[in-house]
Amino acid sequence: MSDLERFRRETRAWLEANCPPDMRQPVVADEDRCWGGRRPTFKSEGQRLWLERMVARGWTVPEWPQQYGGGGLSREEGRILRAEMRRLGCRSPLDSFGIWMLAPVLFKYGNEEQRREHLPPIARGEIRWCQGYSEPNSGSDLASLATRAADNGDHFLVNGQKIWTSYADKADWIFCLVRTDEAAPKHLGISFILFDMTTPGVSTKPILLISGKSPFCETFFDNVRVPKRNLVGDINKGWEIAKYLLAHERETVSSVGLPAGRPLGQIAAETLGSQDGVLADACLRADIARFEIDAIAFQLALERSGDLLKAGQASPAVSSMVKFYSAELNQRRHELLMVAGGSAALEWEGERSRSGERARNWLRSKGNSIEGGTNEVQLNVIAKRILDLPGA
Amino acid sequence: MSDLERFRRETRAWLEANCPPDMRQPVVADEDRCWGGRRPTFKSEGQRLWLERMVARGWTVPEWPQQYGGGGLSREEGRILRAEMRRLGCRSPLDSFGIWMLAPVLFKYGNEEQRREHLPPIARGEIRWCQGYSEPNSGSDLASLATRAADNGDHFLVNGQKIWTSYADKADWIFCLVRTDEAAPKHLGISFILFDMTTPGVSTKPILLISGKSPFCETFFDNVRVPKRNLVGDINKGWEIAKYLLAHERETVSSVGLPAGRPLGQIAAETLGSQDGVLADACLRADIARFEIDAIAFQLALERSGDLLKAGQASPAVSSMVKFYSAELNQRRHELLMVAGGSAALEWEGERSRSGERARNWLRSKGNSIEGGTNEVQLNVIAKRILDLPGA
Amino acid sequence: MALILTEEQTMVRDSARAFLADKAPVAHLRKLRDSRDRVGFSRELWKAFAAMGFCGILVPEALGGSGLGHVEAGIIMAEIGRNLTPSPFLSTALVGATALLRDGNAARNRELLPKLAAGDLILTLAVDERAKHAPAATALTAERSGNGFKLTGDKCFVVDGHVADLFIVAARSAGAPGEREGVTLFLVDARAQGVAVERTVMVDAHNAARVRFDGVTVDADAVLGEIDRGWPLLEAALDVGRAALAAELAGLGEEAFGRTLSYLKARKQFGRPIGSFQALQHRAARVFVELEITQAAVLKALQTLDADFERAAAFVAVAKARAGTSATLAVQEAVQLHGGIGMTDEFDIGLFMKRARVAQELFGDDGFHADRLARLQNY
Amino acid sequence: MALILTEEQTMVRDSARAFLADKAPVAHLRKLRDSRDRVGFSRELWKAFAAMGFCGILVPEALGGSGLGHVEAGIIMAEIGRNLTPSPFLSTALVGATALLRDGNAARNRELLPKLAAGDLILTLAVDERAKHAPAATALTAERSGNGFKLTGDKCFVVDGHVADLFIVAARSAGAPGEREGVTLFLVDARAQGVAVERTVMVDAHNAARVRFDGVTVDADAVLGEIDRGWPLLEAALDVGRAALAAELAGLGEEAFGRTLSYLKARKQFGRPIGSFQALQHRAARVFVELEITQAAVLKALQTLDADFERAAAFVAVAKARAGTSATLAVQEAVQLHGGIGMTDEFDIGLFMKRARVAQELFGDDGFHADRLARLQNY
Repeated sequence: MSDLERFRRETRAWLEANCPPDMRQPVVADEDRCWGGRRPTFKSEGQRLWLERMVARGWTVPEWPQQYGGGGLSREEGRILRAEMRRLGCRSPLDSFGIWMLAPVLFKYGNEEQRREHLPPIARGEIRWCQGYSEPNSGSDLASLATRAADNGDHFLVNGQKIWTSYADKADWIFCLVRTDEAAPKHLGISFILFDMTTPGVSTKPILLISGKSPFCETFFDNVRVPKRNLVGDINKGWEIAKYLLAHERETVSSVGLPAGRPLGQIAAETLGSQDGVLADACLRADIARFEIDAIAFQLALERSGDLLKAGQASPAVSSMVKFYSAELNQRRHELLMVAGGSAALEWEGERSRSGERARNWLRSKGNSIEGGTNEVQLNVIAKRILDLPGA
Repeated sequence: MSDLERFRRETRAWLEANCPPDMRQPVVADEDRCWGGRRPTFKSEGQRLWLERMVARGWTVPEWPQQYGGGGLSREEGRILRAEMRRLGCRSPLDSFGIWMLAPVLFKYGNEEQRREHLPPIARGEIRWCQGYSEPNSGSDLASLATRAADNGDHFLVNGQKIWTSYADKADWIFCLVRTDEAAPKHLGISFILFDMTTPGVSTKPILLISGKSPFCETFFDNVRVPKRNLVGDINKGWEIAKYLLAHERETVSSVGLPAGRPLGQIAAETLGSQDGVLADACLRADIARFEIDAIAFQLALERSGDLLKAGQASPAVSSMVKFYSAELNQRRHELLMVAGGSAALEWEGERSRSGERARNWLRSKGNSIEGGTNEVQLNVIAKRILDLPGA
Repeated sequence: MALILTEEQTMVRDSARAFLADKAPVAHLRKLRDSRDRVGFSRELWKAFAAMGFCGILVPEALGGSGLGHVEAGIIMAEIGRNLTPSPFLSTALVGATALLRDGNAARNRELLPKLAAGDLILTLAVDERAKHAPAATALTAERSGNGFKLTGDKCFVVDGHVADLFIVAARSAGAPGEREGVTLFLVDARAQGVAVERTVMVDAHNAARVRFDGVTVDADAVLGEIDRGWPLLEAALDVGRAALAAELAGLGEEAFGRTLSYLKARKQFGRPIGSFQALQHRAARVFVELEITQAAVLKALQTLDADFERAAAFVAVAKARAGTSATLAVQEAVQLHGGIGMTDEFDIGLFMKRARVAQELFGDDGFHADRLARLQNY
Repeated sequence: MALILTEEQTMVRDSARAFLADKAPVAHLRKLRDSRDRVGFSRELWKAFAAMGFCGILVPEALGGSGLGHVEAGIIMAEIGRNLTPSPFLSTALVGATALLRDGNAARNRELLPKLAAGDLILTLAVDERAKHAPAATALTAERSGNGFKLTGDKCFVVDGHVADLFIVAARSAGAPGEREGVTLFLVDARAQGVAVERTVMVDAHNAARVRFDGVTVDADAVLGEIDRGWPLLEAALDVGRAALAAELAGLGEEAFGRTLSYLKARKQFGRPIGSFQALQHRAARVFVELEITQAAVLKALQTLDADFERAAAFVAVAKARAGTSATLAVQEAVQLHGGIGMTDEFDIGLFMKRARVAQELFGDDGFHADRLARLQNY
């Protein structure tokens, strides 16, 4: 038996023994996710145990080196672990912007001290991070950001405001783009810094969305003192990190893909009924089938882009394409669900509609084409970077 | 009885007595139209007679003054005449770019001598005109035209090339935009001139379209001498005339509207069949009904824009809106007809398909969004002139 | 008839516009929603509607109404659409009043219509029984019982059903669900024995209810229209409601677009107004064209209801379908072009999206009306 | 299996690409069309296809073929799509060969397949009887007659029917039109008594025919597949054809888009390349995304035909529908963005639009395959 085969067998046995039963159920609501942090909330004892056990093996970040809290697995072993987790239906033990976004930056741009300070608590789910990028006047034009970090000797003095900071009200630390040179052209005066959200002068205010949820905050900085050792990379070179992270974010957002599950036509049949096994509303049936065609094709395109990547043939800016189309598809999907659901889908409260779940998800989907770079920005990227069309 | 009532009765009686029976049949093919000219082609004796009789009364241009060959009718009388012609199904006795396009220019910008020289032959269908606007390198950017008219004492010497000249090979005269000042900014060096197509140095070459028809030509000018009295309006002020005429052309193109006739769904039922009175292909049926909704609404919008015009409440640039949407609708209509027609609609020759009529009309419709100003240009006009959105 | 407003209609529009912008702007809806008001609209505003002559807009002057037509009703609906004003105007003044007026029972109308015009009676049509509008599918049974009928079944999506005084209930007195024959309309008191009302809080903070009729007995004179042949009256009331919703959607779409246009001119990114970007200009131009065309379709439907009611069905179908799709386009582009701010509850544009969705669904969405037009056109 | 080409497949693509661009570019089609060639393709080219191993691409090496799979067949179709090359590759090498191979009559295949692989036999499926593809509607009758059958009825849109040596005819031997049971496939000699062929000149200058079968008698051994149970074999042959057409459309769409992109970069108006206008950039980006996604769907369908033929139907439906709609979008935008020149016959882009329309229609358009997917997904 090969080493990898043995690894697979041992992993399977360990997962079967250690993954609590309720952690093998699909994630349905946002509350089913575990985000860790200084004040973690666990929905169940199983969720707490699952995080603890995975942390102990370094398997929240299986391929990170062990000195940073990782599992030290090889790429092949990592793939096997993920496959075995999928097989058993194991949930991710830890969702984390620290793992998804900050860690790649620290590995690429951080210094050894920063890695040793921040990566292990991220791996263990002890520190929850948020991302300070957008500002009220800097949306698609992110580089025009105005939050200022003034040089104050051994520290920066940060003043300004961020917006769309995911879960800032629940985060322990923030990684943040700030302007450190106001005289330079806009892309050349930006730096990337880290600081504790409990630092005096930091405050947050959740933003209520049209869906009635508040996953984002406004975040305010009023004379926040940030030690200079918390600067990542070179001063005024933060835009390079930002771009790296944006491309990375597009991939993260997009790799989520579409929710698996039953074809839309079968869901629609619940409200609309069928005749001879055919959905009763012919007009909607056609729209749904056309959607399913595009959704299946898109899933295949995702699969193909992964295979191209492995083969070293990945097309550039593929993440823009994926992000753009997945937003369009998800919005079409929710529009169709609303049409299929009729008046029942329009309820906003009460048990019958599970507190207006369908309507809220529909409204939530409208953000897909805005957050993490609007669809317009993605189309610009495709036109310029893939199609090589000239600037205006 | 009022004068108008009497006019209506007399007109009705005259039309019934004088409009030949075959001139009361709907126009089916392009060949059914009468364009006049020095070498007119009449499809039937009825067509010749009908033109002759209408010319005698000045009713090819009923509201023009009589001294220019018109009927001298009032606006109300003109409306009554058109209504009575519609009632009886009378064809237009004469189709003419002279009437539709040049005459408005001469009335507004021409001098009396030019009106007296050109309008009566236009009214009588004796001279057929074409329009020299576009050039190979000046499409949407018409003002960049390069055909040059050099000042040569008592005449201009014209050199250059026009394209998309409708029926230039059959026209007797051309009205033409030329550059008379190469040093001036592009809009300020253009003039509007007229000349005979038999002038030495003029040649034409029909353009074969994807539909297999050739309604347009390339037109070449090689040292063509044009007397200066054929300049309309002021020298170098031709762009104003051009703009006036383009707006007018949009209206002419668009006022054609959609072909009347049976709903598309009934045409589709011929190839697809019905079940219980419902079109057999549910998917296509839905697409067709959605098209019909938009088509009916658009006809109503046309009607409304006419009523707004009469009431002095017309919105500016309405012609761009109409041209844009009628092109989209007509293209959708032909796409649906092709889907409904299936393989039978794909034939290109032979009796069965009337020489590929459906396919040729489909291909022809692709020009709707290009000719007379592309849809992109119309959207620019709407954005700037109606919505008042800022320039780049 | 010219497809434009007459001078008198323009005056109605101007006065409705000023009145609603003053008394019931979007903030009015927001306040009702945020206070979780149990009525969901302002009874005070409804009395003001009465004073303006809105409640009795279709009611003859002799019965205390304004004696105006559907065009005028549509004008008010368009302004309601612009302001997202919640009120029983649709359910009571238009759909309910139409059923009474076209039923034409003089004694009953002398009793009810003056009250309705005075804003003292809320009346609504209870037609749908499942999530998608399908009046012919009516299954709620009307069994003969003594001198009258006994009604048993459930209705949903009953507009203003939570506060209605009277229901007009579509019931199946003969035939099978799916058939037009065999439908009868009944006027039922909301306080009658066996009527149970459950308010449904909707996404748009407007109001509807589920209503259960559990062996509710009514007299024979509770019938509106003809027994077993209630279909034409039902369709008449629905078509007035559909045209009115089309007008509301048209007004809503225009307002959402107008706000978007202002934002495009004001918001700057990359050092220039985002409205200077050609891709956004073309999208804005498309939305504008769609809304303009819808205006004509809506006015035609309203005019035809006034001039030639029996021939209005096709125009109503066109208007409702067009208004639904073009308002949907307008609110989708509105949210997208506003970017993040458009996703916030604090900003009004999302409320337009929510109301557009409900109005699109109510009394048949664009798919329903496309099917209807296809049938009317014989394919 | 990874959704990318293997090294060997990449080599097949490179060689097919070089070969077709050299021997049969768009000018080749144009020349055949303009000379009103009665065959409509080049027999010389077809022999060259045979020499390249294309004709026998699916035929086992033992029978003179290349013994390759559907992915390789699709690779060739994509290059055919790029060059608009007319040939009997689809009808004969793919659809026809599949019917013979899956029928599996060893003696017959030993006789026919080597000829087919050598480019000496043209074989086509005659299935449709009306303007829209509907194989289950097969009505052409197969009556028992002596030892065999007598075929009576008309077929239309028979690809390469005007020059076929043999027809595979879908006939109704039992049941009623609309049923899958009762369909039988027959191999019929084009020169048989009672066969009348009428070439139909198509918009895309490719080739099809109407074929009348007027009491054509065939032996019992003319049957392909099972009597009355020919449906699975018919669908198998069609699905190979559909996936191949999807590949052709994908190649065609990419080529049309590539030409458009070049034009956007080269054509100047208002002093700058028209490709610098953001509205056009966004439209180009959308076309690009649609075509990229289609590539994946097409490759999956072809791979599944190779790896798990019986489970390929849904992927084939997705691929054919997607390829049809995305190629249609690509050619429509191509003509529009080329402006006037795109409308001229002299310029090639219109030929892409014409071929896309025919390939979209053949063996079921996107509506047909959407319906098919819906049935496969049980709604």
